[in-house]
Amino acid sequence: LYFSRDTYSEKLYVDEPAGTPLLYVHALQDTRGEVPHFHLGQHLYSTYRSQSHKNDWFQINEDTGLLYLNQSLDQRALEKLSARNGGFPLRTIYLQVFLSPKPFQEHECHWPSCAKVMLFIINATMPACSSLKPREFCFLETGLSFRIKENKPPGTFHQFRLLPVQHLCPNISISYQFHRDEDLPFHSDKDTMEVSMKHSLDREQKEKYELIAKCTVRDGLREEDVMAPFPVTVYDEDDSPPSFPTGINTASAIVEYKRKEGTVLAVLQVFDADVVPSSGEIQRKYTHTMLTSDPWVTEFFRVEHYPNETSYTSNGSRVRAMMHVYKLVLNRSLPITESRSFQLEVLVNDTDFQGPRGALLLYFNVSILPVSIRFPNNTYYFSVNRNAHRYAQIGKVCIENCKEFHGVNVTYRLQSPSTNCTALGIITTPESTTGTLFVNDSSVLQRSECTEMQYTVVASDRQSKKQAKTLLIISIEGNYFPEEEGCPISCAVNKKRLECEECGGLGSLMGTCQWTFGDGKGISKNFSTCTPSLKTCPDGNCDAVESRDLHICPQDCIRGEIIGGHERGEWKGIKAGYGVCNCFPEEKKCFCEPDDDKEPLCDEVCR
Amino acid sequence: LLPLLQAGDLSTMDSMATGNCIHARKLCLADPTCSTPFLYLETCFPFMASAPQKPEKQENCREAAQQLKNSSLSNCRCYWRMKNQDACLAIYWTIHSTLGFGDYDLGGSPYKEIVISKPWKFNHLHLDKFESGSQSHDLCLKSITLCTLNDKCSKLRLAYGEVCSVARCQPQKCQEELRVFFEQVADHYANALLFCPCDNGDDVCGARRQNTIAPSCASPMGDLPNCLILWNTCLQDFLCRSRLADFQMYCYHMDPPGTCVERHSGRCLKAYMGLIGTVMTPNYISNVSAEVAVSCSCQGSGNQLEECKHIEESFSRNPCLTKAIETQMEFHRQLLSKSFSTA
Amino acid sequence: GRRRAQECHLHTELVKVHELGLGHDSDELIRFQYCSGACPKVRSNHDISLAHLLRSGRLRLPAPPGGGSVRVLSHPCCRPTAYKAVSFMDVSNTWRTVDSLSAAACGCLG
Amino acid sequence: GRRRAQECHLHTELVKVHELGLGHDSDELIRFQYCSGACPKVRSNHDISLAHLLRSGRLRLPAPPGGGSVRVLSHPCCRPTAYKAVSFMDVSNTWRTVDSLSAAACGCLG
Repeated sequence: LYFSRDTYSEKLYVDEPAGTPLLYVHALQDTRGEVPHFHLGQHLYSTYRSQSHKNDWFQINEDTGLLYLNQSLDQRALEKLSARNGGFPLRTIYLQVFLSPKPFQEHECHWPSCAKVMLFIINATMPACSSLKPREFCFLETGLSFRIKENKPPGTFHQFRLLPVQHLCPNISISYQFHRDEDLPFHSDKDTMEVSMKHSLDREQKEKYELIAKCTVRDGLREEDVMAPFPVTVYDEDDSPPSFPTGINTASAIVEYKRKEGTVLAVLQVFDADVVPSSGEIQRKYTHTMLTSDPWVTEFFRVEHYPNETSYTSNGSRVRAMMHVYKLVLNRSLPITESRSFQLEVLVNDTDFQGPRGALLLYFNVSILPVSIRFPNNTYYFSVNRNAHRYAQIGKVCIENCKEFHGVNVTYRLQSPSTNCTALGIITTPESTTGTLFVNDSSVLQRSECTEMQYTVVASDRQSKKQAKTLLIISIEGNYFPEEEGCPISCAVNKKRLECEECGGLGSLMGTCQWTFGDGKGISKNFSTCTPSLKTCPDGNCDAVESRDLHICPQDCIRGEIIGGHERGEWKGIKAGYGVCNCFPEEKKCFCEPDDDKEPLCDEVCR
Repeated sequence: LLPLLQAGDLSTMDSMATGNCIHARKLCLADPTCSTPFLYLETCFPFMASAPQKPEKQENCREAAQQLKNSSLSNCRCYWRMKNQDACLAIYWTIHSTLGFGDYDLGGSPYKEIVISKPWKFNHLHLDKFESGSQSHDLCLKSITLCTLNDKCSKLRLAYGEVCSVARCQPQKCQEELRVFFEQVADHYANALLFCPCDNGDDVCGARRQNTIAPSCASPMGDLPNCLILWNTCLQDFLCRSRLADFQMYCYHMDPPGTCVERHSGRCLKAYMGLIGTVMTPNYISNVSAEVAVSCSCQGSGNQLEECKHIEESFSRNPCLTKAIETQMEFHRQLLSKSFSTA
Repeated sequence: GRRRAQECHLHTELVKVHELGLGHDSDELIRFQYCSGACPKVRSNHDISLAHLLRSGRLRLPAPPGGGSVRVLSHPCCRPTAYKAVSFMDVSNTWRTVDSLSAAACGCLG
Repeated sequence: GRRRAQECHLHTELVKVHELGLGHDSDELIRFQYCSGACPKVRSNHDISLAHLLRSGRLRLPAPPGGGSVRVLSHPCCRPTAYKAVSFMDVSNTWRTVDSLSAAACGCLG
């Protein structure tokens, strides 16, 4: 059994006589044959629940659900009740009505087996009929709203009459009906003024009825209509089995270069017309299990479940439903040598659904392709300037499809046949699976006898030990010129273009630093600064070479203090700066300020 | 009828010390007929009625609560700026949480607030000195300037501004400092800062108003949680629960329904500001609207869609709250724009 | 009194954020505090001699290559001994904090 | 190096004792060391803003009643961080020692 509303309300004037009928509560059946018994809570409450009071004034008819005044609520009684209302005037009295044979505990008032009754106290005697406006004969201000469970037996769930008013003014003629009530599943009886269901309801057909109730008041010659919303919400039951929205229950999952944990390989969707269980419990009640006994599969694969609410149109209105997304995901990074194909079955089970077809099978056809480590061409040619400083980045090498690889741990190293003219080093950038060539010993470049360098680049996969090799030829160009006296080892220290371009610094390709002009628009990504190489610094990325030494590109790699107008990079470096940004790597500090910074004004002011 | 101990019109000051729950607890512990049920009640469920408890335990807890019905504890309250507010609230909910009306009616506010609203005087001329340059009639900017000119307001605002800043956002600390701001700053500064009027279409003013409580840090926008889940999260923290009960009592319970009790509108806004810095922080929905809402949705509510809508609409479609905010904005329009006319 | 007003102490000025020259764009005002005032009391023999050598022109200081004047101080300097951060909302209504923007206390240093 | 010259460091000057202005009369020369130079690396957001406010004329400083310049420094000051005594024989051939006459080390303070 359940109440058709979670809250009932009515007005209550002072000194209304004992026996005055107040309102009807209505119960609907969960199964045919149930007979409702109504019980009133022993206490009545006000604003503060702790100050409850024994209920001496109200009674309910156990069978009909008619709530009536057992004893008139006079001024003295009202004062007694107000005294326990935390100092606030008593405006509303709350009662609890329970449903079922044994009286429920007093305080656990939750729908569906308990309903709240709110009586609005009007500290005045009942007005004369003639003074009441038509609306006051028809409806209360609090409005109506009903709850009907789907698939349950039909029944009576409301009675329109405002009992106290009708008790006081019997000769006023009032009638109720639904505005435009064709093909509605509800019937409003002219005589009893009761509203009942013509048949049980199916939420998956329609979950909300926004009806309009029309009340006609006739007083002698005068006739007036009053309208009020009459919303009915249909409550869901898990009566729909899961299904495939597009009929597709199979997806193929091909694993090639993207072999990293977390990679989504395939997606399948399951539709469920029900919206129960709600988001709080859906993960617990909608289970999925991978039907495999191969431990390798459960080690390298997992299924993730994403329930999302969706809706569809039915009978001219939207009905909510659930769309369950299932993703096949790599649970661990796959070695490049791994290659196999198999079909993975996943059992999805709507444990809440009582019925045979509560479970479905998803099929993922998985094929893992082996990938090889290979260099695209067999010789790389690069050149380097004799004046290049240490950590100058000469170029990048990478195996075939290196941009595609994810989750594969490839490292690069150099082998050199001769030991005298060898100036380079190589660093691996894991995320992009590339090797960056850089000057490791600039003194070699300054030796005129060295005109060319030869290396073998070896790329190897750490896990499978697979290797690939290629030849690397570096020509040494330009003439060496010694550097200016007193130059800082970091380009970033320079604050003016002149001093920037007359010195070199770690990472400079041609032996001189380069000045980059900012756009001068407030704190901006393109700030003015002195850099060893415009190609790599500042670019918001403290790359593998730059992170070897803070002197190379502190603009991208600084973690310390940045003073002046700036915005810090997410992990490190200057994302945006105001004016000119220069840095002092020794002090782990950078400054960003307008470059019109003549000498500070102290002297004029403070001598 | 008992005198209405309510906003502003209480002549005698009800001393903070006697009426609060900490004091009531001391009295109770000195009386065995009170201390026994109270100490038992403290073991029930500190502040949450819906904690799954064995039935007989729930029955004994209710019995203990009934026995305290006539004690000083059942009438005690707490005050906004009192010392040990947390301890006071814990005692209040120990008494009141067993008697909820289901999960969505928190039954009265723990706060008794004596609002003594002093007429707000500020130095128009001093303010105009800074506004003279700018032609903008952005009254929200003006209320920020007013705050900056006031030592305490400026200090409290900078305190939350720093931990809510983009480069150093710590959501927990940001929420905490926001609460401190709205608890300790004088009401009229808080009101001016939060309920400043913007001309239609002035989205700069609207954006300033919407961001003044640093939503991007205090309540980072992931996908919106379900309002029911947000509500239950709030109930688990007794400060949030207290502010929610306060809001429900002064902004939502229309006694009788359909009417906004005029005298409550100032108190309703205080309850609204009390929620700022909790998980149920309300804010303006956009930079061109004065409508407010809590950031949650009713997706995935199942059969509790009505309860979810009820929570959502107690902020976004609440006539009493909307009216109180509009009244406050109109008040500030006249107060703050007076200086423009005299400039 | 009057003498105290000259000595090194904290001054407050209300300035607009964009006047700070940090590139932040905001309409808000902030309280900018700085130190100013004389530091006569703690001067040493060194200071007295240095002041005399400067005044008598005996110390000729080579101008630095980049132009601008060379700084020599013959007395302790009035400088902040503590700083505090200042926060504000910029024009995109993002809360920003600038560390050590305002002086919190002053002292005669050196 | 070329740049380091501009930063705050120790300078040395050979001066006659009587040029020190301390009233001693001696024909001897002494090595007078003092501190001078810029302190670019130690500035804070406060300094950058203060410099900008001073340069833009936004900070109008009330001239002190007694006249003379008001001291506002928009960067740390280059000052001695250690001193040393200097001894010499005066005209009556008596050995004299003046404490803390010469700077022994410099630093950017404040």
